[in-house]
Amino acid sequence: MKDFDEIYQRLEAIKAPGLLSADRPREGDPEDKTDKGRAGEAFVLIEPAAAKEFLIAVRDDAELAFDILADLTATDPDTEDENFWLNLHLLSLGHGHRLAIKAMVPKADPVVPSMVDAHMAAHFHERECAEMFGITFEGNPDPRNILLPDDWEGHPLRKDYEFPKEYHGISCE
Amino acid sequence: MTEINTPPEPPEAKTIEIPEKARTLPSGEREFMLDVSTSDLEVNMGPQHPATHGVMRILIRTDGEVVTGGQVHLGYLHRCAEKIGENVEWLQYLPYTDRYDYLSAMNNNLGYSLAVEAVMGVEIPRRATLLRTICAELNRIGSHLIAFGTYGLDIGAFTPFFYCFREREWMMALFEKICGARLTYSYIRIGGVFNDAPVGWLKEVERFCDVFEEKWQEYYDLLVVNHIFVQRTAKIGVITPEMAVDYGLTGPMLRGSGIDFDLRRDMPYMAYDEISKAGVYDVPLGRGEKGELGDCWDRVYVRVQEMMESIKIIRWCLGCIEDGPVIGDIPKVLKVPPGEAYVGIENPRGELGHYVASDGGKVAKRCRVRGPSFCNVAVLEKLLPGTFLADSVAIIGSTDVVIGETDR
Amino acid sequence: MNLMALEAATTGNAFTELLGGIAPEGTPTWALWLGAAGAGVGILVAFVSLVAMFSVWLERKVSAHIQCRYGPMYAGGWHGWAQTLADGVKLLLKEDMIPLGADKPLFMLAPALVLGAIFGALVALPLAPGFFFADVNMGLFLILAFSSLTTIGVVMAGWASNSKWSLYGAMREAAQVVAYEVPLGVSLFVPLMVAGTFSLTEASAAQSGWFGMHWFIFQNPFMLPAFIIFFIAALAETKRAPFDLPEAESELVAGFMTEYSGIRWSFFFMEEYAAMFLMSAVGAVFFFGGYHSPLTALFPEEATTGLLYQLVCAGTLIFKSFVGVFVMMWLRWTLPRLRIDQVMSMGYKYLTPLALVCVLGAAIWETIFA
Amino acid sequence: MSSTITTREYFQNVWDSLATTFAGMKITGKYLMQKPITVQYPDERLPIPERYRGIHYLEQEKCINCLACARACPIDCIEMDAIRHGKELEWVLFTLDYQKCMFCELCVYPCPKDCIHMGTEFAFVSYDRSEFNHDLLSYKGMSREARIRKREADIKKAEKEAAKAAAAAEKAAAEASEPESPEEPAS
Repeated sequence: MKDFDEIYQRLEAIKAPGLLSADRPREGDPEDKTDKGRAGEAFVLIEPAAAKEFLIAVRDDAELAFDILADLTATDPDTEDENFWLNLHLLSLGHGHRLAIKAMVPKADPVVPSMVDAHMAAHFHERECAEMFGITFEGNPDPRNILLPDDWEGHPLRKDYEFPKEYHGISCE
Repeated sequence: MTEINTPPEPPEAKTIEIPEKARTLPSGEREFMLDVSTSDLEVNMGPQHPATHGVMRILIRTDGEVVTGGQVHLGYLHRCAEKIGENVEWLQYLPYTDRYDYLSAMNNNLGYSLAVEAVMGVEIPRRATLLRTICAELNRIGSHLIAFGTYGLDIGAFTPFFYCFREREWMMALFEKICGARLTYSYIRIGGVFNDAPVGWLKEVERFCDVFEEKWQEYYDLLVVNHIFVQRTAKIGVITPEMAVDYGLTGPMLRGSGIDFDLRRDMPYMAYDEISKAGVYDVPLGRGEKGELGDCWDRVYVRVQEMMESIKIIRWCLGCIEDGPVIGDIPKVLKVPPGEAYVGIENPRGELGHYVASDGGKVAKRCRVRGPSFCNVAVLEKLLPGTFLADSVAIIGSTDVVIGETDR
Repeated sequence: MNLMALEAATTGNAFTELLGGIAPEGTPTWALWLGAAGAGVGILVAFVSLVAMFSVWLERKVSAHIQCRYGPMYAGGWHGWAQTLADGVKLLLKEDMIPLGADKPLFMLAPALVLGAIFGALVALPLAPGFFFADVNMGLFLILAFSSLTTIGVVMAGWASNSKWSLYGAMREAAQVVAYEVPLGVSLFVPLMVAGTFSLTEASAAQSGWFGMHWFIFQNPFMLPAFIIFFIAALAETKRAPFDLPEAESELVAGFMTEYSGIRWSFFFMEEYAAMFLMSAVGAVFFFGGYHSPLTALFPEEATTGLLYQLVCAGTLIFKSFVGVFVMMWLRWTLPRLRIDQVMSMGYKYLTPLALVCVLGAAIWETIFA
Repeated sequence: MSSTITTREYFQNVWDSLATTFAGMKITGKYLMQKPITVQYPDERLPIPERYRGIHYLEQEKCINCLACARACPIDCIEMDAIRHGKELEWVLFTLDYQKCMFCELCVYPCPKDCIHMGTEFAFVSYDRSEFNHDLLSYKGMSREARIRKREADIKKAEKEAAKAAAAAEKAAAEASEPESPEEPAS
């Protein structure tokens, strides 16, 4: 079991493709009232375009061995924000450690290569993410809607989503 | 790359003269005979079907009794839990967590509470931790009882289902006494638990443990080692360890394939660190005893064994529980500092992950639920082709899917 | 089936004798025959309905108590004895539904065929000496032939329903019955060898000795395995768990009955229970002494033609049959269901060879010791 | 099943199927002889524990109309209103919509006066959906007629205010335009 710093050092050592930086929780600046700091867990930032290669690299590295893709999801932080966050959570069965990964996907052109080649587990998650946020996963073998009806309009988990007034004649008021 | 079952190529269009007399079918097609030949039959298993344990729909293609392809269709029970999480206050989301995996609501409460606590960084009193553990493990027993009982039902054995419900009824009565609800508990809350256990409750839990051990032996003799049951489940739906890891399976599905991994032991949360170090319980693994490693029987066996391991954990907690407060220092209206956290806990079905992101307000920025069933059900499309129709029911049952959780 | 009953009635049984006794002088013989046939069919229908109703009630109570429940408790007062009656009335009053795409005539014919076949089979069953609808000298053949006829009804129902689930059920039934006719018949060769007759009346009569306990099951050591094989095959023949694949509610929703409702559906139900009774009765006749028991042996020789003796004999056989029915229920609520290929392999690979071994062994035994 | 099996396995299968069947029948047979554990529901009922989360009841005299419970409700199914006469409260309404309520008990905890509770009543049957909008006020609340009077008064008040506002607006508009002539007085 490794802590986050050790994992990050190892990531740098193996030159994991697309690795940008690490973001750790920090205390807020007591002088600056607007800066409240950040709580929670530490994560690494990666390039979305290299996400698949990154996953393969950390999967195949013996010291990291992140062999399970626990979660793949996205977050729309704000209506004003220009990016979606792509959140990935990896789990290593052998070592028992986790890694949280974040990638910034521009809202203007939300296209990410599919990660199904690295982990088959990504398949359903990508389908859900695609319908909920409108992020296209290029190369997903079955890019149908998974939870929403096939003809659903809009992407419900976006912050600027407007709830439909009616659906097939059913009033949603 | 694994294949996804695409519908078969339509046969080459032949121009055939339809006789005048051919009647029109209700579907609008004209009835005529293309050729005397057999063709695959596409059947909708679900959304209303006894084998799908809810409103899941599996489109299966069969050649006689042999399934040649299957496609999972989800979303019939989609209730926008994640969107609701972005619209209600932190504590108000708690009742919604009861409702995705409605068979193990305690564990869902726990997962959500732990995720929010991870962002907030609050201290949980010792008694609350142990009460949480007892409730989560009791609920794990209840959930496995349903999984096992309904699996018997899938295979065609009715009676074990009722025996399982009898014990689960007692478990629900216990929960009713501690929190007032039988299914949607909302008991474990951010910072601790809602109520202290009523007088005599812990004694009754102990009695439940004693009786359950006897009854467990009956389930084992009645169904688990029954020759017909073994014949129906061994060597069926084999998930190899590599496949299990690739599909991101967790929980009994993963351990059924022989991979020794349990979040409670390997990434401990709450009191599990202590419990694991004390060597209170073992992690049961599938060993391919009756057939191949990772078959349906192994998965069922793991679940059945896990019930007994949970009993051991409960006994340990009952042994060292002391009086004390049951809730930490939590304000009435929660304000969670900005930040984000992902916490995965060992649900009866696998890793239940909650990813919560806060921007410092009263409402979550993102409240993501990683339901274990959602990930486990993905493997069905791979397992179904090449099995018998009856086996497909056995395989679906062995994934122990709860539709409330896949669709959320 | 009416024809058969008529023909059976002509051979002379209790009805013709009874009618002959009370009819005025000069009644033509054909009228007697017709009257006897009509009375026979009427009594048969009533008998089958009663047996089915009691069996359904018994099944519900047995299953309930096995599962720590009460089962029906209200209708009729004592332990809900009238529950089946109430259900029957409800089923009669239900809307008669036929699916749009169904083959209407076949859909309507199938339940009648299924139920008619079981009536026909019951004709050859002697409840007591001289208390039968027809003394058919090939009685066992008649019963086996008629009970196989139900398969045609089931396949018809499955095909005519125009539902995929029903079709699966029908195909399973066809495959299953073909596979299990063989061990069913072969295992019955063992008692037949001892009895030396196909007639059920004669086979019953042959087991009267030993204070009513001169049962075929004690005649030679191959009888018990033969009976077990017969019982398993009978379970498969009557579509009972663990061989209830044509219905298989967890896989095929309700199999061939998926599209049926109301009174038509209840015909299938009645057939199932009547067939259970029939198979148990055949087992009782050929292995467990038919209507003979220590109780019947208490009667002195001269009283054996009296009505009381006849009733006690009938009661004995019915009791024995219901013991068989009860065991079938007990098994159903204990065991999981087999898969279709396992059903096939069990029939062909296990039961048939073992039954043949039993026949061979019994033949050798009979040659040496009898 | 298509695989070949040895003679030993063949007889093992025969033995296993018979032995495990008898083992199972022993267990089911044991329960067949025992008394059932279920109860005949409408005639006998199981005891309901104290903490049961059933239909709410309100200790009205304690309530201070602070809206804490209404705010805590995740689905906003509590509606409450009262008129304050000094220390006395005249209740207008306190309703709970049981079509929405999910019995989570979150409304009970934040109450500063500990006056809303969940009772042990659970059956709630009606032919009319509107009856599920349950009135928790048992007494001292406004009677039905009083509520109607109040509503009428409210409507009248609103009308009056609207008229006033309209007049004011018209006046303002008139003032903005040319000064009014004495021959045409403003209505």
